[in-house]
Amino acid sequence: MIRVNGRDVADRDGATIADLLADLGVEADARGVAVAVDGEVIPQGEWPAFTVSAGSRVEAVTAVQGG
Amino acid sequence: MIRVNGRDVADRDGATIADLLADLGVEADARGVAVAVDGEVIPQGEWPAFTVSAGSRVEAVTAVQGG
Amino acid sequence: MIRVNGRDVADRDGATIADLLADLGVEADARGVAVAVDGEVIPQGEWPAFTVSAGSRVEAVTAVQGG
Amino acid sequence: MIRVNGRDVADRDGATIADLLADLGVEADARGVAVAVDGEVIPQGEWPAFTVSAGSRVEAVTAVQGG
Amino acid sequence: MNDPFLLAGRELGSRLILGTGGFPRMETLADAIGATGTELVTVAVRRIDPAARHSLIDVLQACGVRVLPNTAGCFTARDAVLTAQLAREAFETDWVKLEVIGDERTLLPDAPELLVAAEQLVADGFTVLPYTTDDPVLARRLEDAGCAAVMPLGSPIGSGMGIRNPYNLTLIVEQAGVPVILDAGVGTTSDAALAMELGCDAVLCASAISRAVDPVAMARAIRAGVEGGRLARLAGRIPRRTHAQASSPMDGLPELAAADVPTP
Amino acid sequence: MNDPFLLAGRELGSRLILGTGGFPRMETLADAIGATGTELVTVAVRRIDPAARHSLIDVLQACGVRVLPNTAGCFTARDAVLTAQLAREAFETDWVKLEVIGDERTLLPDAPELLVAAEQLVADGFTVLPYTTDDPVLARRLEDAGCAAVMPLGSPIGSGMGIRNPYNLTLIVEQAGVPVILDAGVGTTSDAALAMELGCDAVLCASAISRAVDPVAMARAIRAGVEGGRLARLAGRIPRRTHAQASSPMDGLPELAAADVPTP
Amino acid sequence: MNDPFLLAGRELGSRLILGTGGFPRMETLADAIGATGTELVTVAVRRIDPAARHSLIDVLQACGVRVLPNTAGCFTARDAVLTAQLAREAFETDWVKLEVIGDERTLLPDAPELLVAAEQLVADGFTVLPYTTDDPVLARRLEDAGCAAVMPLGSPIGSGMGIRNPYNLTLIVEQAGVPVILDAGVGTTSDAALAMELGCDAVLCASAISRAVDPVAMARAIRAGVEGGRLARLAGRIPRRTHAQASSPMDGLPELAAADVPTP
Amino acid sequence: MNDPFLLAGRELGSRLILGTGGFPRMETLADAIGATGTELVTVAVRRIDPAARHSLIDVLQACGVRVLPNTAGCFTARDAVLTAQLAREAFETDWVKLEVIGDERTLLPDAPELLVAAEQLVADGFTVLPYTTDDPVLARRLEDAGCAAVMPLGSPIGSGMGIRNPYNLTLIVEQAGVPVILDAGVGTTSDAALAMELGCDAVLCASAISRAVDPVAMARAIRAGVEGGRLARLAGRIPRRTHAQASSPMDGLPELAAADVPTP
Repeated sequence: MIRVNGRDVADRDGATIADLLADLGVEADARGVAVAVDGEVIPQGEWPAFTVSAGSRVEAVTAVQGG
Repeated sequence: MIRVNGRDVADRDGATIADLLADLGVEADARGVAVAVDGEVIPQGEWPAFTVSAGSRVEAVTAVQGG
Repeated sequence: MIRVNGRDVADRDGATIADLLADLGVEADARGVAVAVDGEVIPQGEWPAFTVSAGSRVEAVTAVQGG
Repeated sequence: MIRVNGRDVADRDGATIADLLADLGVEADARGVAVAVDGEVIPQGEWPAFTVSAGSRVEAVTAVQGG
Repeated sequence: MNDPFLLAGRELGSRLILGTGGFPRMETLADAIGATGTELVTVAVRRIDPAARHSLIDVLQACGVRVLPNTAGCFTARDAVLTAQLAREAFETDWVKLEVIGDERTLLPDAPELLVAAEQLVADGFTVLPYTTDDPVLARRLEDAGCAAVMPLGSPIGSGMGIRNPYNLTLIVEQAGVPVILDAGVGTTSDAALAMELGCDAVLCASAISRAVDPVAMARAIRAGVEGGRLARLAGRIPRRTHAQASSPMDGLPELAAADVPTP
Repeated sequence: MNDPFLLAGRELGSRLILGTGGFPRMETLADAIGATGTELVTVAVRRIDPAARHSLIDVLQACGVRVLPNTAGCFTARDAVLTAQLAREAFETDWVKLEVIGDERTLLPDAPELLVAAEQLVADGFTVLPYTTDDPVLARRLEDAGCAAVMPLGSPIGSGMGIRNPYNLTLIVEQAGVPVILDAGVGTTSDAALAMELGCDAVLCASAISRAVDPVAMARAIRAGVEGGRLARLAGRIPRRTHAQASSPMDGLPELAAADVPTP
Repeated sequence: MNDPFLLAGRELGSRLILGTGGFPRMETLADAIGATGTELVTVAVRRIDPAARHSLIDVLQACGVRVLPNTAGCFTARDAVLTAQLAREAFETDWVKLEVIGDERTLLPDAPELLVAAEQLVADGFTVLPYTTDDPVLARRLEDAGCAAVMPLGSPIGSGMGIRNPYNLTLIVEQAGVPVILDAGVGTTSDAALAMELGCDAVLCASAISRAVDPVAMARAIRAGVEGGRLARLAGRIPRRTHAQASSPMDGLPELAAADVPTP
Repeated sequence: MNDPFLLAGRELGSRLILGTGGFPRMETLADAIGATGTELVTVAVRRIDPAARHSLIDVLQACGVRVLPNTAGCFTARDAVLTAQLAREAFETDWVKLEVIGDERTLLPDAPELLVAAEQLVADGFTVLPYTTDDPVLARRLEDAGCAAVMPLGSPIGSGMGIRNPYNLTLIVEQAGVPVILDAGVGTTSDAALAMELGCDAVLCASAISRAVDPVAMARAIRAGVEGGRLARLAGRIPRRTHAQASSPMDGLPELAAADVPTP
């Protein structure tokens, strides 16, 4: 089980960050997106290769309106 | 007809101020009372003798709470 | 003696307003000028004919900078 | 050499705190006085016995007017 | 401290004048009078109500205070003058707190009517204490007309908004040759204190006390403000400074860093 | 009125704390202490001056007041902690008014250093009363660190500018679980009254009294402000209104125009 | 934005009226007129000075602005009326900025004299624009007397103290049926903006521009304040809130603590 | 006027920074960006919402403005640092508006946590623009820590209460060696103008514009305030005077009383 943006995602242990972003409808070369795995920022260049192990927490963020 | 404190009073034409005050439950030597007839202040000493003619307007006032 | 703008002017009794203005360097068709004699405003059209008698006070005014 | 309240005091190496206070005109049982040696507060009970070695810094303080 | 307050030649022992309006019960009014220490209270003049159970005048007499009738509710000089004349007859006093109101919503004074009324009442022998705006020129014209004091407002009657324009009040105080009594606007202790600190000679207060949750406690509170503000005015306050001024000495500081750390 | 002021478990009979700095003479200080009715006064800690003729501590003891040492002049947590420890030894009290200053010109507190010092002193068993900015978050962090009160400033020490940001002070009062003591900025009576009206539990005042033209008179004046402001807070003030609320009844008005003028 | 300013039936393209007093040179005045975009400027009426080298009227005509004569310096209704009549003759306009001053030091208006002068000038056919106090009742009486606008002060002429009593100005705006023009007191851009935000229809400004270090730059600055304040009034500002309202969403926050730290 | 605004070595053509929060629609945001003329806008960092239809970043790129990510919603230094690192990765900028909040209700900064976060981010190579309280000492400590600007609040985020303590803001400006940007509290044009008049280098504004009834009109309004306030600062305002300074000459007055009345 991986936790992506606060939701448990089943059957994706070992998926890459790129895979998980695709699940969210985000392409791997999307602008304005960043990803942290277990509190560490993973550079965009590593997304295709970086595999996320079970129990990890993934946060995928982008810009929203804010002061 | 005489108008006393904004109300028409019947059958009192020719009454004295003292009479009219008595109608209001006020004695002629009451403290803190003043009377105007047709816009003129009538000293307390004249109340027993001062007769109010028909059509006149009498205002009898006293102190109330006020800033 | 006539008093023009607070100063006594000699030998001008009977002069016209136009004369007195000329003394001040003001032409009779000057823009932005008004004249009062003894507290009364005299319209510009009357200046050539209006004679100022001895003892009168003439005020000739114009615009100055002011809030 | 000992430094007492910011002044170098000669010939007092090995003196006790009580001795040094006496130099300042302060008795060992004075009220409202405290002493630090080299940044450590020394309780009043130790003043008669506590010897101050050469090179030490003594601060002897009391109350003054202050907000 | 000997600090008498002279108003129209009469010495008053308190610089707080109490308005009697708004008290829920006569007993509370009496208690509040005691708590303020006031010697002068205002009353309004209204038609006799045959149903009224209490005599306000009797209560005030029992309290030992002097009565200051007002002309509240008058919108013209004529009404105000006649009301004052009625009051003089009723209360055997030629003092009057003159109100000539120009607006029902704000109860602000009508400057030109007020001046006319003041002139007429002075001519008729009254001791006129006019409720006025915070306009310094109007205050002086009222003084020139012979008023015994000027009573500028801090803010509208009963608004509790305090002193909206301390600058104008200061101008009035600086120029006045008669007592200046802040009338209207006081909401709480600090408002009353500020009025006195600015140099007012006295404060008139009604609603802030009478309509407080606990009127008698508030009477004590505002009395403290008046007395404290007066004391502060006389005591000579410190000037305002943009920066700090130390209240503890900056010399004699011990050097407390460890000995092995060289100090500058 | 039973209105005890509990500070660190101790009941104080006065809500005015006096700073001793700035008094020209010891006699004046003693008289001012009497005039304020205070039970708690601050002192600073400085090197013994062999030339000093008077013992401040003896004077204060004779006045019967409790001593609250401060750490004025300290610019680091370390200096403040050591100064507090010296004070504890000297004055046999674990109470300390904690000051950690961040700027010589304004004497404003250094927030991060202050918090560090407070944590260390609380851990060392002190009853910590920190002089702080008017920042509500810092006030809560100081309370969370175990301080026995928070002492926000109204404006810089000795500036006499009063309470520059009443909004922040209100936020601090609303959230505080420990007493809030206004420290610094009071210039006169109305400032002290306002602090109490806003909900402060007490006021600490030094320069406004000690440097007034007449310090003892000002001591009485500011005492009146503190007491009056506290009374007003408890009495429940009237709400502020944009418009007026009549203090005299609008009905029962006599109709005073001449009879031959028809009235509506 | 179509936002015409109608004054006495005439549409003006600028809501800033410029007073010509205080400019060091005619060239600067002309440049400042251009920088403000004003269409209406005031002038005073004084005795002809034979030594004067420049004709103010010619300069103003060249600038294409309308002249609004004032009655500055008049202390009585009579002087003001005569001055207005002279101005009407000299400048061929029946518009007049009516000033009747009651005090030399503050140059504040004399309310009763002002009203008398206004009534007489209206009767004589003038379009009367009276410089008045911030007294809402006086403002209404001037409007009732037929004035084409009311021009309350923010603070004394040339004082640069801004709007001392925004509450009174708000009351004037709420009730007015004629344009309200803030006259006197503006010191800088924010003062002019505030006047417009409070609902004034226009601002009259002289000293703040003419006596600034750089008058032409300040002319642009105050123009921006007037225009920006007007825009803000029309745009509908957010309400004032005691607490915060987040400008960033509070949901969607990532959980960034390390995975081995259990999160609540 | 050549008046460049240098922020972290970059020249910006506008002194107004726009927060993007609170706009009801992207189109309105884009229009408001155009109306302000801003070159720098803030965004928040939140979890990707698969349902979101618009890409904020694309809109901002189309507008040609630079993105300034913030750390809104972070209550600890750790969260703020991680959020900044995410933002740097996402938006390819090392600029960050650093927010570390200490209270949910007021959204006021947490001073000690803010300083810790600033130090860590500076060490990590960020250009740190911290949202801070109006505490001058904290502002200097942030500058000393290497922040590229300080962004003190006027009042709480979204409160529209303007600048509650202009005195503190003035102190910050006087001492700052980096730009001072007023952040939070602006409600309308005059607030923005005042900030610039007090010497701020720029203003950051979100809710006042985005939540106005007409956001685009308010964008123009506040732009005018910023530009006008800046102009006024540079133009050199007149000093404030307690009394008046005549804007019309007091000499050359005609004597208008009738001739038969002797004049003095």
